[in-house]
Amino acid sequence: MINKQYASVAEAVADIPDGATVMVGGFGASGSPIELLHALIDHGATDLTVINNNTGNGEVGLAALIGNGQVSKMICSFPRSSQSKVFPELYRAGKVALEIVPQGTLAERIRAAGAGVPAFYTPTTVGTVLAEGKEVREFNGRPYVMESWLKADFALIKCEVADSLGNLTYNKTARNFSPLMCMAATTTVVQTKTLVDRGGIDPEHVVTPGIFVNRVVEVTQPIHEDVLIAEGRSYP
Amino acid sequence: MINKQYASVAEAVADIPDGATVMVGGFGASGSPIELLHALIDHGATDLTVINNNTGNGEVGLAALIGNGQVSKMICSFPRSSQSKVFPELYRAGKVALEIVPQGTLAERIRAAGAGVPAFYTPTTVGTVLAEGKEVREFNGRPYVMESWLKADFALIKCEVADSLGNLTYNKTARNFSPLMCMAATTTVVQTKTLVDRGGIDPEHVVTPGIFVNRVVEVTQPIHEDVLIAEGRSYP
Amino acid sequence: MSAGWTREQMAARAAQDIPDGAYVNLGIGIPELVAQFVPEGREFIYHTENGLLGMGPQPTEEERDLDLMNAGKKHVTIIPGAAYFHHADSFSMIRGGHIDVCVLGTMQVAANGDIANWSTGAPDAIPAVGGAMDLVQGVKRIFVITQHTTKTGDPKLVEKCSYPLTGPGVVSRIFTDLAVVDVTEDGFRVAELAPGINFEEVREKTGAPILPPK
Amino acid sequence: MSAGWTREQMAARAAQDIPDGAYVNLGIGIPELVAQFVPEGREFIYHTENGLLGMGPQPTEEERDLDLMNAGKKHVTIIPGAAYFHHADSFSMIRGGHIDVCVLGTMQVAANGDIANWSTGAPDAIPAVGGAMDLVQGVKRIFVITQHTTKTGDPKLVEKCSYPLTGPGVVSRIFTDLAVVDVTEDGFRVAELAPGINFEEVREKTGAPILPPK
Repeated sequence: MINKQYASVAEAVADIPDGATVMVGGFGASGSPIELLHALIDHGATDLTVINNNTGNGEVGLAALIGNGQVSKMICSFPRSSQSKVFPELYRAGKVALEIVPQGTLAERIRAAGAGVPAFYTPTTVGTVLAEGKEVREFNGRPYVMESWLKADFALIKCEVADSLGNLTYNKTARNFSPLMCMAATTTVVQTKTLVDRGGIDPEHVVTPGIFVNRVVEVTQPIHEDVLIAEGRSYP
Repeated sequence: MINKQYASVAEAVADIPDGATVMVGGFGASGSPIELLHALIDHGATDLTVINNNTGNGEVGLAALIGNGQVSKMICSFPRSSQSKVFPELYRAGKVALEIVPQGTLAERIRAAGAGVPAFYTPTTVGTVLAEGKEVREFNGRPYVMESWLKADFALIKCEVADSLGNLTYNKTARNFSPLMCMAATTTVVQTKTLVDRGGIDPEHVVTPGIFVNRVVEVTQPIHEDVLIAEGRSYP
Repeated sequence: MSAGWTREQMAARAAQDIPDGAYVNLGIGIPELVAQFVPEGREFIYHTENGLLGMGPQPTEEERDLDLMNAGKKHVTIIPGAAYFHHADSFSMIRGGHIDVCVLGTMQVAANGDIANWSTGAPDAIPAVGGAMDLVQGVKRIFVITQHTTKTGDPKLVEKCSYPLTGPGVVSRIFTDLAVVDVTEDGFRVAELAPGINFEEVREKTGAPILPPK
Repeated sequence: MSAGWTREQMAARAAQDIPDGAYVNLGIGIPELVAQFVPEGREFIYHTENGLLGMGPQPTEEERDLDLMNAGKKHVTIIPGAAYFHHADSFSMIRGGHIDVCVLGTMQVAANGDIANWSTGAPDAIPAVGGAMDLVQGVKRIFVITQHTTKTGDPKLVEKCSYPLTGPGVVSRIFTDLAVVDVTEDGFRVAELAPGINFEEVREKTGAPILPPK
């Protein structure tokens, strides 16, 4: 019987190598896989390229991973936030690179990777500095920019309910980029609040089908990034 | 209060003009919007371009629309079936044109239209006659074919539950192309087995968000194409 | 000092130009206030690009769910009939032309509809674009709500944006504290003056030629 | 007449080469039989391109749901842990390389892995491609199950396909009634002979050079 369950977050991220490209689900604090991120900090892989909409908040989760010097490049749409000081400091010090991608293009590039589409055209960034160096082409008299797929070696994802085959559901707007990242990574690692047997999720309500998921770890009491920040916590 | 409900299938299709491009949901008999198709036959619009995976079965629904001489062109992946005689006869007689599109490319072209992506690259059809005349381009050393979006003026869709804002769920594999077609048509017309008030569908379970839907008609006892065919029925 | 419109009045005025049943995306800042001024008899459905259609008002402390936020990362509620979806579907709604109106704040707007609202282009600035470039290219009508001038009195309605563009030629109408201004083929044109404001004042404070109300 | 493998034995032999836990798409005809011969201790999850992962066996009359069918338009059932999705997601699974094995029937396979299984190219034929071209380009490993020759004795394993291609150079292994044949850099090579079949017979019935088992 197929069973994708892993016993611990530590085991689930143990083979992420130095230099890996890692997608991290979440939009701000919502959907951020804190326990997997902290396990990756414990694991210690370095020179990571991380793909996330933002760059983390406070000194926990993704911000802590960056602060710990494990990230050499961020690919994101919005690296600033009122509670994000770690990335700006390291970026200004030249210690972490940045590729800025508009949010919709980021989502579509990730989906394209999962869908086997190497490139597509979008009107987004036409006529702006972010289109510089990119192919611009007209369709029906309107200019579009060509964008390429964005793949990753690993994806770290937080979900609400998973079954042992890796079918997933999410909680409210914590869904955001996660279903796309599951499609685009070679190895998708999921932390779930609730792990159920196969059949425990209505087939009509599955958001991420199990084919896109490799490993599932149950984290029954996930800590929310907002709570950690409100408590002034840092990691490690 | 927004309310997208229409009183009858007849009203819901009454403004489909001659020469319109119409997407029709369904894969074979599953998800075929029989009542909307029969309303379109009654309405009588002609010179239609119809987009569906197939060309209908027996002498009801889509096959009947074609048989009634209202369709000048079909865009589909698989125009043959054991119970589809109407299309082959008219096609061989030169009375209806055919654009054949691989099933995955058909789905992706429709999604692209809904997503504002005018063109994308796919490995499908590379090295085949279906790629003739199309741009082929290498990415990472592998050839891909460029395909363009596929839009429609109207989409005729069958769903399971709809609310008055146009949020939809489907039944099992009757989902197929329908959520994509809702995105790609200027005017999306839906027949639903059950119409509920807003709030009647869990926001986590919505498959097609209401923004993609313009008109909803309740058809509480939809006739299944398979049943009509088993009974040897024809329309009108 | 002139009378003009307050922030709330600017938002209320913009809301007047949004048709009943519209799907609307509101930017951060003054645009958010639009939701408080929906005209009698109309209903707007709010889209937030992080994956929600049918956004409701801010929650009470008891209602608050940490996993339910808007694109500005503020906690929100949902209305009956809401739907959650992932980011690719969300930006399909934007890029695919399904959102009727987007109301944005801005740093500059040019007479040809160019908008610059994402970056000062300063060498030490950390670029952060979010969904702004997708919104201005994808949404059917782009409204801007902004003070007519900066805090230091520089015009925000200009001949040509000096800041890096978010998108070229996309803005259709601007709601400022002084006037409602349309972007037309002939450049800026005042559609309506705020109470107590005369055209000369608007012209003085605008950094490009501007036509009087028809 | 030689012994060789029956349709069922061909399917069973193919099933032996599918690893435990594989996501599998089965074509219409003999490939469908593979699901009856899953080796002890293994589990395969079946994908059907019309929007279902976790397809189960055919339903009884009572179980039958008219809205639950496979890509061959046969009614099917689901296993616990199944998921429904739309066509774009379904073909993302295919084109994106998420399906491990696809087992297809064919009209011809060439020594370089070309496959022709969608059209005879006859002038009066109505072209019908379905998902075949997506599958052969997208799935990680393409297996073919086919009789070694046509009903009239013509070889189906050929030097070059005379029918229009479904995809070039995509097939990795062929399961016929006579042998298991690999597509290698050196062309066809027999990996295994069916009981009672000798290499000479396979060579005679193959329309291209073929190498003996290593």
